[in-house]
Amino acid sequence: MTVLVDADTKVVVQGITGHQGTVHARGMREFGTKVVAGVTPGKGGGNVDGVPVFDAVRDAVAATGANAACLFVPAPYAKDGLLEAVDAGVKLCVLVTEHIPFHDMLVMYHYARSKGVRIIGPNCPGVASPGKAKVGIIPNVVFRPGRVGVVSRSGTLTYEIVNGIKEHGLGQSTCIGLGGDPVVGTSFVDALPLFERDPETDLLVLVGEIGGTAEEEAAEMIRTQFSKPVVAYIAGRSAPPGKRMGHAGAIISRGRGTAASKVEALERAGARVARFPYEVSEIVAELAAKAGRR
Amino acid sequence: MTVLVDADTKVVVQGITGHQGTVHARGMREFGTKVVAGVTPGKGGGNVDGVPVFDAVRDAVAATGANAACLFVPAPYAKDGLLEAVDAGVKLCVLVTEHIPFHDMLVMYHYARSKGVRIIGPNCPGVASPGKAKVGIIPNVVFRPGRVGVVSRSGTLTYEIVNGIKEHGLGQSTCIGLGGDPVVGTSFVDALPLFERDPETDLLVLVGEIGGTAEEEAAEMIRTQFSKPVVAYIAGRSAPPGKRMGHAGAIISRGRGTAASKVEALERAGARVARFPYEVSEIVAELAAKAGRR
Amino acid sequence: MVKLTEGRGKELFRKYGVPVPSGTVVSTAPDAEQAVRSGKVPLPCVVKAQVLAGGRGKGGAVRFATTPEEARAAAAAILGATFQGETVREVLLEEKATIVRELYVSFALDRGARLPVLMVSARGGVEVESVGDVDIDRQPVEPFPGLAAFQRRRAARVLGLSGALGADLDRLLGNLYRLFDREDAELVEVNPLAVVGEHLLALDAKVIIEDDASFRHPEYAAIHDDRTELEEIAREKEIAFVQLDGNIGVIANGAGLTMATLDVLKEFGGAPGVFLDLGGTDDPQKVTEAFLLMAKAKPHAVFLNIFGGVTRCDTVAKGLVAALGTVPASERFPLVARIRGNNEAEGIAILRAAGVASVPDLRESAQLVVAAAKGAA
Amino acid sequence: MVKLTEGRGKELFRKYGVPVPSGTVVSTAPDAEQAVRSGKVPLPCVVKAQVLAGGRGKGGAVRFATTPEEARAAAAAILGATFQGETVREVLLEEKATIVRELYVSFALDRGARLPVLMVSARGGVEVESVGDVDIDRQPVEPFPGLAAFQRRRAARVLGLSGALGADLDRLLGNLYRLFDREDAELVEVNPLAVVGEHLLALDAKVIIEDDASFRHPEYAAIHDDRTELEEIAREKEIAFVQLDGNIGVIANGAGLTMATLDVLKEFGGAPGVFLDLGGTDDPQKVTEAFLLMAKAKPHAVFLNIFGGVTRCDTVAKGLVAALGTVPASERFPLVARIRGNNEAEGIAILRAAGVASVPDLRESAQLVVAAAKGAA
Repeated sequence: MTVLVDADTKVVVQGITGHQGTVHARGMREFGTKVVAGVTPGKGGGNVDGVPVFDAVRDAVAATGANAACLFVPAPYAKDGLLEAVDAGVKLCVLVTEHIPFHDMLVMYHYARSKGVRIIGPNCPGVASPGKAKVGIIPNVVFRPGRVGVVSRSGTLTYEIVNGIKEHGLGQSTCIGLGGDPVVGTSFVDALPLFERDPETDLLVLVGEIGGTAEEEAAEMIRTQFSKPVVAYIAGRSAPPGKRMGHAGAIISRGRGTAASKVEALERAGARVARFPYEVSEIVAELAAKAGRR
Repeated sequence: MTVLVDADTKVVVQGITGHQGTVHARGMREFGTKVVAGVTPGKGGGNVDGVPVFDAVRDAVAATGANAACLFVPAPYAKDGLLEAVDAGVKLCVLVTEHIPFHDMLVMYHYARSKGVRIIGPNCPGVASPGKAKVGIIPNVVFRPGRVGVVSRSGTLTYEIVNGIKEHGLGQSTCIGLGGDPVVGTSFVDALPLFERDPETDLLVLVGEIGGTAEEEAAEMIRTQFSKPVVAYIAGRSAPPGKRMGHAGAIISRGRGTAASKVEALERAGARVARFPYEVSEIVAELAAKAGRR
Repeated sequence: MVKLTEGRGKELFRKYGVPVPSGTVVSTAPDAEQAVRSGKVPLPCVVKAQVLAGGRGKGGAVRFATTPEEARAAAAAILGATFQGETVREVLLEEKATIVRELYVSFALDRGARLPVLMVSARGGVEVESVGDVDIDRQPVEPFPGLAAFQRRRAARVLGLSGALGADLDRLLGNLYRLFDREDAELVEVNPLAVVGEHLLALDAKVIIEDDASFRHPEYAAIHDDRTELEEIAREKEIAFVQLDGNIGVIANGAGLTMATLDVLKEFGGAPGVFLDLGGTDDPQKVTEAFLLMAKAKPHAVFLNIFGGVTRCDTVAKGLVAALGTVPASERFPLVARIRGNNEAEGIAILRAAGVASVPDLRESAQLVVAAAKGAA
Repeated sequence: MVKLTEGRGKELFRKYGVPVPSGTVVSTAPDAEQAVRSGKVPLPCVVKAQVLAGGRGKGGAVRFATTPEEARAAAAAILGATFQGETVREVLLEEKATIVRELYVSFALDRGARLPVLMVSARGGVEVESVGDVDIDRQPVEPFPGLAAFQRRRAARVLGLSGALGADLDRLLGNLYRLFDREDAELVEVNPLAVVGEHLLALDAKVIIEDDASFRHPEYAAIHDDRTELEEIAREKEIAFVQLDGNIGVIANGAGLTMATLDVLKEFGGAPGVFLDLGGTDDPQKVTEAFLLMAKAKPHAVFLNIFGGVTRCDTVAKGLVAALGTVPASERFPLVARIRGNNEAEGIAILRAAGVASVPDLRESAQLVVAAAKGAA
């Protein structure tokens, strides 16, 4: 395993018979991922594009050895779906579902943690390692195997930046889209050690947003415990205070969590901070070229 | 540390200002234990026999570095007392209190476990390593430093048997009284690995009771993962089925958990099973003599 | 533990939203007839003895009625009768259900896992002990986050319930678990859980409440149908007390030591009668009360076997000496004492001053008391 | 998020057993007088504008009355007035309390710890932002096992409450946490929590409910006092929509990309007006609706910046082309499109057929739209 997924990752897709589940199960398979099972209560016994569908995650795991779950379960049922995946013994849960109440996430997070299960998300694009596996919904077209790690709180902005890396002739080791909800299963400080340990990652791109203090905490960890070069970008520098830009992660409150405080913390930690998304891949290319010359 | 306690064990006594708390805090100190603090909400600032009393366990830990708690908190408040000790960062909780509802114990056990805290009890005499420390209420007079480990579900029967070992001129490494309630923080199978690893224990005495299947599970572990000689005794061989002998651990139900099934499992696992309490120390002495001759 | 009768269990079921047949509990035959006439209990109906023993059906403790008069006659036949030692004081009358299928559902404690366990079986209506393990589905329930929806779905699949019946089961299991949790139950069992038409009905109710939670549930304090009178007195005085068939009274402290003493007495041919566990008291008054309680049970001989820990030997000795002074000569019995442990020397001295010898060896003291009981018999 | 007015917050407080002064909410001056005359609101009383803005005291939005006539006059002065852009439609009348001490208590989410946090301070009655960290005690609350008694005891010690007031606080915190948990609140704040005589009273109530939990709380769906009309329409169509002061409309997908687009437009001197986040739709109909909604906001130019993931480029292109056909010529505006990602080629082809060019470079496309907006102004 490099970061979170590898060629042994076997995915069960919860909610596979829904539109999103079907589409993204296909996308994961096209990426080369072993999608071994789907689950939709009441639809066990059927199949979606040849992937067998089960009534329960436990049955799916017993029959296929699935070790990762990708959840497209509607928000009101997402908590139950996650608990079921944890109970069934899956070790990685990518929670694509958006609009999950954070009170539900508190229960899900602490329960999963007590069982040693990692959650990515909710409201997230998931994780992908080109050439190995993808659990989630990041579009396949933006990837190309390489040595740049990407960790991000955003969705489409991540695709934009990952795509930029590809267009500069470079590739990615692993890309994790953490999701920007108030309570996430994996935050920057949880993800950084994975990239630090990963022999396939030379450089890390960190994409943050205004709101919360996850980027400030990440900066502290980069300063003290992260040895690889970091290129960062913080979206929302010009967002007006107090206005919601689409999800709860993007609220500016009490002067903490501003773009300025995040940029300053990251720069102090030695990260190169891009001012615009297109600058990220430019800086990455510059650093890669320098490293290549050495 | 040998098993659970050692010379670095610093005890906070919760409920120290009650009669039991005061008496047993004194007993622990006479044993040589570092009793560094007491806690009774509303009585902070005072002292009991010179031991400072605090309002909260967190305050006691901050001021004294206590790392073990001994709880004499009445049953209705025991759950809160235990949660408080866990929250305060104590790593070992000996729960002397009896009559704690098992529904409370379920919460206490799973919470403590998620925080890496070990509970001994409830309704138990606690743990003692002669010459090192005692957390609990086992009478000091029965001990003498030595190399016999004792683990038991009983209270006074344990004292009787530990005393018998002393009267045969031998001594104990560590004695743990687990308590016989339906839900215990530490069971035989949790305790056995501690004695297996303990370089100061040569031989283990296991004292069980009818009811439950803890002894059968212990037998399985002894058979496969325990290398030291075991001398066992099961109380209640002649107890009538279905009658309560004093606490909930001692109910015979559905033919499981009978003395016969426990004795058979232990003998199959290679343990020497005494028929009466006084036979335990006789067998221990015999084995010790044999080992001495070798 | 507090075992509830079926009628009381079904009251709890109603309170928590677990469906039960229309019915009521009565304690006289005329009330039974009246309950049917008033329409409170639809016909045909079942009349069941409210006793805790199992196997009521075979023992004639369950009868059927199709008219008010038959209900009265059935109640009259059952009330006052004795089943496995229990006298029937109440009968439950309830509408007779037309059963499509009989299922089994329960919540109990799995001690090893330290978790409640949900057990379901499609083979309900028979003693669950007779159902093979392969036919019982077990799911542990974590107190956090509690019984999950996916677990209820699995139970429905195992029981072959879908559609409206599946939804019924989902609600029923949620409510039954709430009952188990909030009422501090040791066991909540529905056998049979019946499919009746398009719905589920709990046709029996077995609920056992934990004693230790009585501080939260004072309402159960009065219910202890299976205690003898002396056991009830002992309970009020907070002394663990068990009555068996033999003639030797035993006063010990701690469940383990009490049972070990029983084992030793039997070994030497003794027949233990009353067992009295002092627990961890160090109040001489309580020792005195325990001894007087023992006297009421009229043992042929008494064995006092104490290992002092929380209970100090001198405390026990003082209490015992105080009690000896108040027992009339006619009620005296041979006494063998063995006191060891904390303050042993002081305790022995106190006993000696009152003319009682302490025999330190367990083998020897047990043999003495067995001989004394035989001499007294 | 759904911010509740003080009056609605206090209704919830009452429901959960958090003590509040006697009072009522009215929307006319005569009703205010009547509420006092009827005895519903004891005198002297406070009359408070029910707006969400802070600093009501300084803004004249809180007044006092000692007679029914004064209550009427106070209500008349406040109703219809505007505070920080909000028009007052309701006032809360309640008994004026004689305050002994003012405290602060709240439950909020600590994102980093992923735990609710109980915050208390003995320095209540002022903006909590102005209270130093050293004067605020924070205790994280684990969802399992929930707010513990020892935590409530600590809060009482920090606040200097003991005896009856300590017991009051213990109950109040338990009830407030239940409210926070069961109502899916983001924030529950009591400032000041006042000591009044021998009891505690919540003199203000700030409650924010989480939007995402609306499937559990349909009762809050109607409450969104701080949305503009277009924002409300967008909400109904499930399109994230934010109105700012500029003149460039932006249609993008995803919060991060939307904010990044804003950053880039500002860099090139643009003034973004309406922001519209399509999220992860792949329904052309929704794209069409979004575009028509944008037209209603009358932007000087529109920038469509889409990176196709869940949203496919061809879907967006189809929706856009459909919308272009229905916008009247008088309402047309310059449009710059940039669509990348999934099905990019198909999307670009569809747009080209409708006469719209896609500019792949973000820098270049942003500069084009800024220039277009300036040209149209």
